[in-house]
Amino acid sequence: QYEPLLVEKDRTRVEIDESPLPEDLTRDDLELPDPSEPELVRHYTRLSQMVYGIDSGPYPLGSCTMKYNPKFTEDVASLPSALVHPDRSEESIQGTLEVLARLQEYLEVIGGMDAVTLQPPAGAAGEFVGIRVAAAYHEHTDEGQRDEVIIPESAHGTNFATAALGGYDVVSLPSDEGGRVDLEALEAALSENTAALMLTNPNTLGLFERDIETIAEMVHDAGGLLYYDGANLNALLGRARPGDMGFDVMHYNVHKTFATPHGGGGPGAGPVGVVSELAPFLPEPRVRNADGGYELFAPEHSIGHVHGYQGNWLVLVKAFAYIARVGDDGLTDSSAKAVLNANYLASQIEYDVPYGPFHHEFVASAGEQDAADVAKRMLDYGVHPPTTKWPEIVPEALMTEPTEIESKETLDQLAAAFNAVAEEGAEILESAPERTTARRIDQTSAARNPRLSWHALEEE
Amino acid sequence: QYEPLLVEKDRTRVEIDESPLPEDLTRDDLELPDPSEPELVRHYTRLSQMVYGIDSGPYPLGSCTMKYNPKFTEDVASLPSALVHPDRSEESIQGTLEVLARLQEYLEVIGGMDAVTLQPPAGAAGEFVGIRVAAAYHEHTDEGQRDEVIIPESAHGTNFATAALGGYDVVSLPSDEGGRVDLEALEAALSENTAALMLTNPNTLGLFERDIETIAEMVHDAGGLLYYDGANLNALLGRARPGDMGFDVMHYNVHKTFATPHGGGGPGAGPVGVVSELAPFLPEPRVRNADGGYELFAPEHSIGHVHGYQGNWLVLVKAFAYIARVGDDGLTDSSAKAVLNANYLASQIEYDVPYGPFHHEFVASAGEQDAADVAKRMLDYGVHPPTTKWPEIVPEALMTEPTEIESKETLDQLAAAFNAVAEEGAEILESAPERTTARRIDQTSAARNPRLSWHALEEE
Amino acid sequence: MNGLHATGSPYAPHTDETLTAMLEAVGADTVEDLFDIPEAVQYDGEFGIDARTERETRQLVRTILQRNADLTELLGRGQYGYYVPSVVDHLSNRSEFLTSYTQYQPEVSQGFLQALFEYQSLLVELTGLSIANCSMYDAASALGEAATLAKRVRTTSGHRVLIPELLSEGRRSTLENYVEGTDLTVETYATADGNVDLEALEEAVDETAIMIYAENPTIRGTIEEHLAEIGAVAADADALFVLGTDPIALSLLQKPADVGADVVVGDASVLGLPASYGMGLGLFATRESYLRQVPGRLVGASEDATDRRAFTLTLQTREQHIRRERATSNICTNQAWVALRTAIHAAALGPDGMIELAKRGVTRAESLAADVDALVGVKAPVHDRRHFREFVAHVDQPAKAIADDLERQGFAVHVVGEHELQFCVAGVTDDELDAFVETLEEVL
Amino acid sequence: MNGLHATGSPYAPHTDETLTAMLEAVGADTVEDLFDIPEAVQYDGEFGIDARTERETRQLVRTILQRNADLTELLGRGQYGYYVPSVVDHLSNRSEFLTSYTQYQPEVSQGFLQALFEYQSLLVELTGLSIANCSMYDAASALGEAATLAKRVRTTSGHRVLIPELLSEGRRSTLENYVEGTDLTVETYATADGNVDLEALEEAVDETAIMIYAENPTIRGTIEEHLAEIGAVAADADALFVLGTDPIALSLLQKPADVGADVVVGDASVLGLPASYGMGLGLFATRESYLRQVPGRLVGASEDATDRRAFTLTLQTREQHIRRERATSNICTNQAWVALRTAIHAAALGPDGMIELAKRGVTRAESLAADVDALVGVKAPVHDRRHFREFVAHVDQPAKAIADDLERQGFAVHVVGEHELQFCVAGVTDDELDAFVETLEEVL
Repeated sequence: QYEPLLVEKDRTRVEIDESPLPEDLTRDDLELPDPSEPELVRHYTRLSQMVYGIDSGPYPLGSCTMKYNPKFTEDVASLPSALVHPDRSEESIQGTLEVLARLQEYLEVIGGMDAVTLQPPAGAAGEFVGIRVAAAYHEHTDEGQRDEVIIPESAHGTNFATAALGGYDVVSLPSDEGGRVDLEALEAALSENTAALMLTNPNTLGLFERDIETIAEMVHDAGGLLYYDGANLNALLGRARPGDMGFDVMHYNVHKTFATPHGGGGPGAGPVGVVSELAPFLPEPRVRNADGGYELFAPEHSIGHVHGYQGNWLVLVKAFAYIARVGDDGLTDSSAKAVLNANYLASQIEYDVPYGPFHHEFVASAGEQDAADVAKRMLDYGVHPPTTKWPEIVPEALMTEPTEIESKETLDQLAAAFNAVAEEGAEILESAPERTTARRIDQTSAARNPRLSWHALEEE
Repeated sequence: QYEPLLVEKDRTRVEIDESPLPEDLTRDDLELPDPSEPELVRHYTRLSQMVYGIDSGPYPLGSCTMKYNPKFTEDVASLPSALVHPDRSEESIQGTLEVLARLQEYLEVIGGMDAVTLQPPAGAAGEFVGIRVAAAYHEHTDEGQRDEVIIPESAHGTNFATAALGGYDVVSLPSDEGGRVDLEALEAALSENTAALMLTNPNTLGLFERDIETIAEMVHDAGGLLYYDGANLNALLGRARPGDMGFDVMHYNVHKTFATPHGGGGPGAGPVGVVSELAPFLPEPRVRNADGGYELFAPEHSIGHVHGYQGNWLVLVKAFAYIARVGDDGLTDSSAKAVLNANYLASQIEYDVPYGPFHHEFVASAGEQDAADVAKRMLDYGVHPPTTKWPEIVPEALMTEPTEIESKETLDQLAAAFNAVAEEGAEILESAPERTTARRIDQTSAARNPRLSWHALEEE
Repeated sequence: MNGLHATGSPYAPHTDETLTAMLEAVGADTVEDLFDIPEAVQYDGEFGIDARTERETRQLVRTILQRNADLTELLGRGQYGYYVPSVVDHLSNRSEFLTSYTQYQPEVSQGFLQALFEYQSLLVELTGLSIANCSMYDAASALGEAATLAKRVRTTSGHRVLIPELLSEGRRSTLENYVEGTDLTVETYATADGNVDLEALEEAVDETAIMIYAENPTIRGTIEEHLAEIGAVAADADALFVLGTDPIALSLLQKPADVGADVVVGDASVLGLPASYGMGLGLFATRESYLRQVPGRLVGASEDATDRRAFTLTLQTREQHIRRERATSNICTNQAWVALRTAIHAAALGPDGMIELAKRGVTRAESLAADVDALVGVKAPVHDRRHFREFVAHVDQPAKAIADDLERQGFAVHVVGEHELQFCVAGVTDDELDAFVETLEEVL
Repeated sequence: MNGLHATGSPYAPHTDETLTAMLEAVGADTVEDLFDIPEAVQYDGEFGIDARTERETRQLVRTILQRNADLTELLGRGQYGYYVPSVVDHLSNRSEFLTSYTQYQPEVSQGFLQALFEYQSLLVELTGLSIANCSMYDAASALGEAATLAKRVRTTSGHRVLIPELLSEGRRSTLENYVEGTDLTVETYATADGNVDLEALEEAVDETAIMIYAENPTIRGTIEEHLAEIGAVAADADALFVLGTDPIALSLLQKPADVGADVVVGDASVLGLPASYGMGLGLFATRESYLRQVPGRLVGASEDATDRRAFTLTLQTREQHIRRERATSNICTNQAWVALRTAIHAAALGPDGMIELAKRGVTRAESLAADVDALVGVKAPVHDRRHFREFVAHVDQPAKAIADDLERQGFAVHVVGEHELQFCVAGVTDDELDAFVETLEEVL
């Protein structure tokens, strides 16, 4: 399978002439691919066939929660009435506002939070809102200077990057022997400079932070806020809520927990929930009930916008439909089956899983093997491999999250792939994959000699 | 690539219990596949990836007119307002009736016919209507007994089968040296027993029947009717009309000429057009304008129904949309490019093309090679092969129809595949294909030991 | 490439440059030179069909179709508007399925062949018969094909095809067209209170009968209580027992093989298609002994050159493209894509879901009958039978007037007699049924 | 399997049988035993969210959304509802694209990587800059990222980010949030008759300015006439010239590289997405020299082990999952699928189609301006500039009241001043514009 670039098949350079504008306001020409509709369709159809998606097979990427994306949610998102301009009057888009308001309520009760904004267009954007809200809150209430955010070593990379983007110094927190927050280290890290502790629970090893109440108390005693990274919320649905654990701010990854498609990297949505004290700082505009209808408003001390409008609407409406479909029972069952699946899969593979008891995901160690090579080799067995080499606390980590949608049969197939690779030698692993569209791709060449457009390829 | 049967993955036998009906009115149990929605989606997604469609690449099946199926036609066919029950009152489905009435008008003017019925659900069903209308006409107007239908040897198999289904004896007509109707043979075949001559024009060799006016006169003089098989209408769009050539009845294959998808074998639609003398015999109900609206009616001497309702509506609405989109210019351009493409492709391949000048399709001869093997081997070059071994007038026939949608580049790619295979020996050809999902499939075993359901497989 | 100002076909890819190169290659000055059409039959008129942009075309069709009234349809009588799960659309619209041709090159069509094999298997399980083809056009044409099968497999001198007097016009008339070219004749037998009148049938059957057709459920929604007896009558007369039904009914009602059915026909698109103005899917299943006489395409399992299981069209020597005038049917293009949808819908429901849907067809119809029977001026059901999915109600006022009133209030129902209406619950939600009963009460 | 009466997640495949087997394998009696949650923080409440069937859920969402009024939108100001060809939906909804993750395993993601590479190439061609990332969230966040890029690449002591006083609230406010964690400050400069006030800008710029932002077309639809001069001012001050625009505007208007732009940002989803309540696609292109400081993902060409060209995410050491707090951005999930749609839409139009669409943005806006200017009580356009796609009109009566009247008649327009309305022609058909002018005349 190989498909040329469109521009390699058919291109046209068009001069700008007979323009309604004077020449000095226009460009000279434009050279772009120029396929017929049949050729365009074939091109992208072929490209699609060179992509592995959830509909192709298991996709056990740890921390990514690759669930099945129900087809009907696509249908509701493409209803003509769903497609309105963001500058419409509130009166004329009561339907849109109602979906948003009801989704906010869903997320509030699911997370145990008092108020939710849907504006952040992704998880990292949600983190940013959380950090900005924390900053605004401290600025508003504190005299003191709080310029540090504490983050466990094993946390998602976005936590660090977000804290830095928010202007904070990052204080990195080591894990204890069991893979959880080290309370002594936390004690040492906390100070009057602490703005927040960002935590994922269960953490990236799949472990529940059992001392969460103590942690919350410690952070609060130091005057800091406790931030919940929602990447792993699927483990807890219906069984525990961040709000009940003492978290002050959290984000939800609706493209993980609420089954909206990942779309090859996005769009997602990263709504943020907060306790009532923080609600006045949320981004504007927010949606609320008013007089039997819905309206937009600006919270009193709003941090302003973090997106040009209201975020990724098409993703939000799918998440609303998903939650409305599965309801309490479905949500609670999701976490049960997600945790069962992770435990079952771990029990069937020969790689060592050093930390537990884990929930929706586990981190195995490839031991003497290179985890990245293991992943490449798993591709040859027709399955998608886990996330690799992270968290670093586990050597040659294979971070695995099957989610609730996989059957025992599929998990057995995945385990067979793990176990087949576990038996194989370095030579085979290093030359893997062999049965994929492309063979192992040279990353060094790509980075050393960046060719980022067809123009760059043609200059070669 | 291999995908088990659904039933091999997951099945459930369910007893009928707690039934609202007494036991003697119900079955005992039902055993069927029982996949989860994610598994169902993966199953059919994988199956789809094991199918070659128009969106995969060129599909030059002679006589099949495998055109690109414009995506937007799918959108209009799935409009909620398109989906109504056939027993609705006429007043409440004026939209549906209008689409049908306007499509009838389009087809009338395109074919040069006076009246059109849209009821036949496929080309062969259209032929059947044509033959039944002819029979009813003769019965109504003739005293004589007309029990023969004349069909050229090179005609589509459906012509023969349809005439037989209509109760007629088939008189087979040999071709002349040039591959066209042999006028002397026709003269000999015509008699007072002749009900009709069924003709495709251009014929299956792609040749226009130049003597069509003479043929029409001869048939009419004998008291017979002239039937036009619309399979090859794409060659003539906007350039010649069956009605102007003296044809009395014709069918249109909208899934060929008007770009509706073939759907792996169907549904299609085979509307039938007739001259005014035959209109009273068309199937009921028909649609007509009435008082600024539309109504259904039964023609005076209608043959009755040939379908439970009004045929394949979802196909008809796509055909209407296609014609409304491309208009006069698009239709006329289609035949131009279809003929150009066939001629260009023929000029680029090394196989001999014995008959011409051909139009939208040509029949090459594989010569010493087995045409069926040539086709299998072409699959290895990533393209779909032509229709093979038919018409038999050309030894080892490769009947090729690229249609107007292929670009010169794609035609060159097709020619390269033809020419590569032309150079290859019997051994390679006989073991082809090698690069497909399945290798050469044993037809004899399939027919000798028919296994037509999973039940049969399990009994083995 | 066609941007906003295309001329010619928007789907033809030729540029001026490639056009010139291609004409040169074929040695023609213009494309017109390639046409070999005598001047006398050339067409130089215009169709008068304006080309439109894609957007304008969509708008045009949408505008026309919006002239359809938005009604809640309590309509059935052979066509049902069940809810079709979203996966059916999404999967069947995968363009490899949608844009492929009949599987004459099985090596690149395995996916579709397997889907059709699974469809055939579904029907085998539902009917209990061992052979099902991979589609006919609709229930009516399948019935017609059943008669021609009867003609081929019954060597007796028989010529009579017996059908119930209660039968849809489309089916009866299509059947008559199918047998018009044979010496077969179609005759009706009487029904009693919505079911087959067994005595009348027995009287009608003699050695000249080659086929008996009955339906379960019947067109008036009654469940046929005498299937086994009808089977016995047919067997005694050496006539083919052809049973008309559908996959949802078959999920709950008696298995055709258990009552002696030789052929099962019907509309399989009750699973897979929403109400589509009568577009259907002809179900056709029969006994193994008639295998070589079956009309329509069959998909069979086989092996490929590496001995792996593979699927292919088989027994093609029955078909028109091989056997011409001696073919078992003239069918070529069939309803393959609808069969794919039916298979997907069935798998989405699973056996539990199918049985449940069938049970609800009984309970909801009978519950609606009770609800309308409670209204003054209505008696329902008319027939003292068990009902499936629909039933006939007697109304004291003229039925047509009530139906018209209901239509104005947003409901479509069948008028089946001067004082008879027919109501169907398939695809109608409970809320809609409640609203219907309320509205009916108002318009009475 | 879930039929009509599922409990639990309708998407989890477990049967009682497999559940038991799996629990046995992990040595647990119940699934609850697998949870390691201290009792004190266990949740034993209920969310109160009823489960619904798929059909009911679709009905629910449809019912809610139908509360949106059906209006013809003459709305723009950064978001445009162009017609999106049907192929864009059909191809981008191919489930391999839609349901895949970020391409961290490029060997099984070549198709998406190539599509993103083609998207990047499209932007390189449109902007004339050599680097484009494969998406940011939207125009506002891309602007924010541009400011942080300016901070990283400008080693001067500067801290001032200059933006036009005419700028959408969403963009200004988002930018301010992005720079809140830095020492940068955002300041506005004056505009003159809808364009940049060059003199005011020159005055505002000194050695403390590290970035100048301007838009073309501007939020009020005027075409900026002084791009080259702005570029020169920025270059002189060693400030980054960041230009806000979009792919359709770029098809006709000056090429950013030609006027000295260092970074181009904007909403690329004008191609590819219909009006989606503000959902967008952040366009981000810049000079090659800033390559190592670019935020967001980059797809590059490389070779696989057989030396065939292959695509991969590259320069990932800039990103958060590798570099953590020293990353060039915190972005992880981006808008890849929208970028795919944009690439498809652009290819469907081709260069001709894109230029034509852009030209119509000029001619149709100017023609509408002339039409409404002819009405008593309207002066349009307010600005004595050339316009692209939209323009501001002065109305003698209160603008809000007119807008309300128009809305009642089925048209949505922007109110941008007490006596100013803004009208946009993007995606509005000629017939709709005619009807609009008529209606405007009526409500005046």
